[in-house]
Amino acid sequence: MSEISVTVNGESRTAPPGLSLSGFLEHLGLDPRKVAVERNLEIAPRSQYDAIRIEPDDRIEIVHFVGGG
Amino acid sequence: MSEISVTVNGESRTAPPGLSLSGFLEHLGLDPRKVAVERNLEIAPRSQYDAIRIEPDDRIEIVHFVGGG
Amino acid sequence: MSEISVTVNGESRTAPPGLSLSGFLEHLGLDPRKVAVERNLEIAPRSQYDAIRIEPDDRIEIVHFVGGG
Amino acid sequence: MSEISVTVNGESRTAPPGLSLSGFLEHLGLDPRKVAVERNLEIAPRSQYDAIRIEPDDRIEIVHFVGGG
Amino acid sequence: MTHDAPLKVAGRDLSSRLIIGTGKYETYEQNARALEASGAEMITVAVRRVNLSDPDKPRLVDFIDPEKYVFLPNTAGCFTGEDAVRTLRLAREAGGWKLVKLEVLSDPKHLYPDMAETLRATEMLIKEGFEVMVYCSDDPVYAKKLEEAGACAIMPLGAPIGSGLGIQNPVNIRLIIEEAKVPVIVDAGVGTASDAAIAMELGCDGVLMNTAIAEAKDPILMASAMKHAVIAGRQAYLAGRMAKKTYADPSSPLAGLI
Amino acid sequence: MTHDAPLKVAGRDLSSRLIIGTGKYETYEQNARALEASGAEMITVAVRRVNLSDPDKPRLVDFIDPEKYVFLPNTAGCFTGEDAVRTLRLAREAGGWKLVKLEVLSDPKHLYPDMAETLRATEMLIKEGFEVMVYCSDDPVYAKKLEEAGACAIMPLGAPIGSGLGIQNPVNIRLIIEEAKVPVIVDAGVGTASDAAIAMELGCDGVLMNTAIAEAKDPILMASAMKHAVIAGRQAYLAGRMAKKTYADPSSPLAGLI
Amino acid sequence: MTHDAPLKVAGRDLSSRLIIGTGKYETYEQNARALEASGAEMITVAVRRVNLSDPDKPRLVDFIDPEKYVFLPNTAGCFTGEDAVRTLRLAREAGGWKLVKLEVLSDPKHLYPDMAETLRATEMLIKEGFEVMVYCSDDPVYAKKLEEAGACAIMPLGAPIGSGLGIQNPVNIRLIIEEAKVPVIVDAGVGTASDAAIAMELGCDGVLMNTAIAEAKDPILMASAMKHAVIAGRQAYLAGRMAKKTYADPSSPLAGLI
Amino acid sequence: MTHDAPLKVAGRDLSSRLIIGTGKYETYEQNARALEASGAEMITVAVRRVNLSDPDKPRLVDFIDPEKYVFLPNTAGCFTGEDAVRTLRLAREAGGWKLVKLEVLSDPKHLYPDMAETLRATEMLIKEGFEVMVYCSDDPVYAKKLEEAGACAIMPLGAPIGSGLGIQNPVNIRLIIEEAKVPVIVDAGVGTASDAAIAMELGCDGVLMNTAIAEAKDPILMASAMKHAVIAGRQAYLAGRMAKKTYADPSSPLAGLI
Repeated sequence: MSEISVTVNGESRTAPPGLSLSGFLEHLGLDPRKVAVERNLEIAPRSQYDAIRIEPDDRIEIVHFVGGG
Repeated sequence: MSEISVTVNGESRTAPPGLSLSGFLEHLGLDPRKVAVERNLEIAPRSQYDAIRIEPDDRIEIVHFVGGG
Repeated sequence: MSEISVTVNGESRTAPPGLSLSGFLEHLGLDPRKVAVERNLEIAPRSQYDAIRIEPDDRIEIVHFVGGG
Repeated sequence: MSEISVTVNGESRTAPPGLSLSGFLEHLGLDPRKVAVERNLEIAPRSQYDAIRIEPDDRIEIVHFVGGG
Repeated sequence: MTHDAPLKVAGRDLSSRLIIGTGKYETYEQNARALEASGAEMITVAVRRVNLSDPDKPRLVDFIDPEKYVFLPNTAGCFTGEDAVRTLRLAREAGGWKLVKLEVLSDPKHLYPDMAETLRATEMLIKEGFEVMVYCSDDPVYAKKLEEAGACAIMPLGAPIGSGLGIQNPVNIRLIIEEAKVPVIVDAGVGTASDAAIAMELGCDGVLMNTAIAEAKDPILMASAMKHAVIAGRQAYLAGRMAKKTYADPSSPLAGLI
Repeated sequence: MTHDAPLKVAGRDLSSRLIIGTGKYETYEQNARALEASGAEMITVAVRRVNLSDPDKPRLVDFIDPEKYVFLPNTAGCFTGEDAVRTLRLAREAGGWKLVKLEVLSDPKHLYPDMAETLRATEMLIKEGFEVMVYCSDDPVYAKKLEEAGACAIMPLGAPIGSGLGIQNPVNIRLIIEEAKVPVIVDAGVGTASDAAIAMELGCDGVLMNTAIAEAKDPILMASAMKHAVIAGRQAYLAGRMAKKTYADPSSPLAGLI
Repeated sequence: MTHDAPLKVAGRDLSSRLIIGTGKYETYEQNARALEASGAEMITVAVRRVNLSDPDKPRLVDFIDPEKYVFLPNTAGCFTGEDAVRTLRLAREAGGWKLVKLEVLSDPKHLYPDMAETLRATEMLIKEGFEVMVYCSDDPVYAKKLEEAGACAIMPLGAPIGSGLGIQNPVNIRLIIEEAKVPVIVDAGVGTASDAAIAMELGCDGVLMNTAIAEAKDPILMASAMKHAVIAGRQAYLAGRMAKKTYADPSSPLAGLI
Repeated sequence: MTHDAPLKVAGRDLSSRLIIGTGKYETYEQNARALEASGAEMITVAVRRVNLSDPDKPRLVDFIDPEKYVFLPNTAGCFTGEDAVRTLRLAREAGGWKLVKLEVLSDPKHLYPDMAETLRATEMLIKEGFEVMVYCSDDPVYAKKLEEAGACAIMPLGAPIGSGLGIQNPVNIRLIIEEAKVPVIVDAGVGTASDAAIAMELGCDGVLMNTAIAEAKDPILMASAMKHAVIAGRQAYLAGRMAKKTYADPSSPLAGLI
């Protein structure tokens, strides 16, 4: 079955179909406890990471805290 | 025929009935060329002073320029 | 034998004749360890308090430290 | 008869012998009315320019006004 | 020697960059003499109810001729856009002028403008065809909004009205000037001549003041001082000041010492 | 309107309270034009050796007429009383003037006066019959000593010569003015017009400057700015400024609002 | 000796009145050491996209423990209320915190807030249940509007972000403090220790800074300097300074001289 | 993090760079508590006649232990070198100390030092074997003369004694510091904490104050404020402040915005 394509932080990426958000973060090598995720302009609550499925053409923002004034 | 009562600059005043605005200003001892008049929240153009008739209960503001910063 | 008169801090004072400086300070109720003394414009070293004799018309300054900026 | 040598404004110069100060200034191409002269650390009054003779080894300063704050 | 163009406000040329208020003088007669000494061509005036009980008391226009000076009606005392528009409609009728000074105040403690309401009032007045000079805070962001709304002059305060504290924030005034395409006129805060010179040295196009002159011990002489101060500051700005140096630099030549 | 008396130095009346130096200009011609624009009547000049190799190069006096302006010979570059006396004797012979400006310097880094040596030189010069205007520090104690020694004017520095930093210590200038019976003229430190106005507002009798004009991008225009700044500051001082207030105070009447 | 209550923001007690930013440090390690030296308990942090190409590069939270310090997510870089809300929703999800610092900027030249948009964003955030500390201009009128809208702290700028120019307008800061019932924290403009002390002496409840520490030659030592400066300024404010005097007043008794 | 060496005066190490006077306190008890809060190790004291009529009234030394603090006898009230020498000979006999603070005053109006007499007295005292810390004007030329005469510390005034006006002339203080090889300690003029921080940021080695603490509403708390202010200013000086910028410079990264 072919990969799906999504947009992450403005870059287009591919992912295996049927991944949960947890799986997708893992796939990207990111620690779920250290980031926050917005999916199609909606906050993805951390509690839902397993439940949320990544769909084709999803627009995903993954952020974390950096130094700032 | 009895006088009518109007409000001028917040004070209640009486005037002979049927006065034009020109006549009313004269009645108040004011020089029409040195004031501006608002009648019932509408500007009274100087050109209309003769045409405008003072009606009972009119609310009239008569202003001029004073020193100010 | 009659008292002698000396000037202390600008005030004229009397004292028994033949007093040492130590005795004189004691006579004034002052603790020798907490003051410094000038006698006739010369410093009176603390070590000499017993040796120094008060003479008539001595001009004596007795000072100590006070609060100052 | 040979020239004499003098020091003018720190530079050594030669001049015909027996010159008056007026003559010397003229010799230097200077307008006497626009300068002041010190000869051997003494002011040379303008009234004396004709009378003063330049001697060998004279130390002469010739100054004027320049822009200054 | 560089020559200066006149201050141009809403198409009007003003040969003097000093604008003065007409409040707080002992008499209109003193006011008129101070005005003459100041060399100003434009004055601010307030719009107030005539005194019905004594219609014959002295009037400003009997001492200062509206034909000779540019009267700039203000909205001092207005706290809403509606008050301001109503007041200026009357002013326009009284004087026949479209050029006005808008001020929409907030707290009497500091008499600072309410900038949100000031911007709203500016838009209302411009829609009615007024030419609006706007008293404002020294916030460069709002200064830009006012200009975009069509204000014909930006008039940031230098310090609270009547305080005489001088220009408090030269950085903001400078930032406003750098961005503005319409005249920037410091309004309020000047206390003495050097304050006016400093405002002009920052690059302001003009200065508006009232109390500094009216409350001086000798208002006529202070008016003259302000005339010279505004010229001095303007010319210094145009002349381009020397660079500041950390150490000394002699003014007389080092060479040629005896 | 109060009227101002002319500045009186050593019995001489000066209608302008601005004194300018003649150093650092591109040409004597520019210098002359700046002088005219400044309205100054008194200028400082230095005494230097004539150029023997080129006796015909332009001379200051060919551009600025000693009959028309008061020349004030200075001792710039002197570090001892003896140097100063020797220099001023020559100046007196060259110009025939007894009125001179004494400066006895110390470290070239700041060009501050050596006050001990300055006082000694003042006494030497007065013994020789000179009228001595003295460049000095802003120390009120030494200012008093100079006056007691017979100086005809006290000229405290506002900031290092040529620095353009403005009056650094208004408290000291004020204390000097309060005690002095001879004219107090701020000498050095002015950088732009408002600095000159501030000096005069403190109550100085005059201001002496050079670099602020000569090193402006347009020296002629800055000279005019300084003329106006000195008048502005003087008039503001005489007029008596308004009191500063912590809060606002409206300029338009509160009564009679519609 | 008066004792000081801790700074209380949105019900949280902070023993230090110094808040520091976490930008511009050479490394997070240096940042952490400066934080420790500063004694601050609250830090501002930015919300940014993770680096997908290098997920393992050092993370702020690996050096500064969110359990130990109060993280204050900011909206630096946002120019509209919508951007700010979106950014802070993510921040709340990432950190689980409701306490945030709002800044809605205008022109990058001065990085001043757009106050109209800032007020709108404040209302949006409060409706969503955030506790909002607001970066604002020093306009007392808008400071009041922000407080009325429910801001839990007013954070007027002292000077442009990163400029290090110090408090430009003490009059406005003072006016804001006099009216505010929530903490007033000067945000931006501090350049060195005395600037922070001056802010606190005006009666501010705290100071927020970043560049003054991060860009000092020795950030760790400057962080310590700022810790002491904020304490010094606060204690001086509480202690009540002496009155300024125009003349001298001896510190040693005049009586009892030999 | 740079570490600071202790202040070394005449071979003595002082861990605190704050020196305080002991005049003007309500009681010696309050004085002692302020001293403790200030962290100072050195205090100035005056020498005065004992009270013969009441020999038992409280004595300074009963509240502040000369074994625990360095007493620095001053010559406050002396107007000639002879007075100063006579006073300090008595001080040396009373305390057994050679380290003294010289001040030779002039006019009580400003309590400025007479620098000519101060220099003469310095030479007299050094000939007698005293170690002399010298209160002086902020004239860099005289500061150098004092150092050359052997003063072990230069103590320029920041403003008139007891005025609390703050450092009036940072340029002069800076010039003195740049030239001095002995400690430079600002003496007099500090009014509040930020004034002390500013003095230290200029690079002073220490600050001496009295009235700012003694006349604060809460002297004990102000003493603590001054302790922190001196540390803050010193550390900021050593840390090296950021450069001032004319425009803004963001503290948060511009990249990675959502």
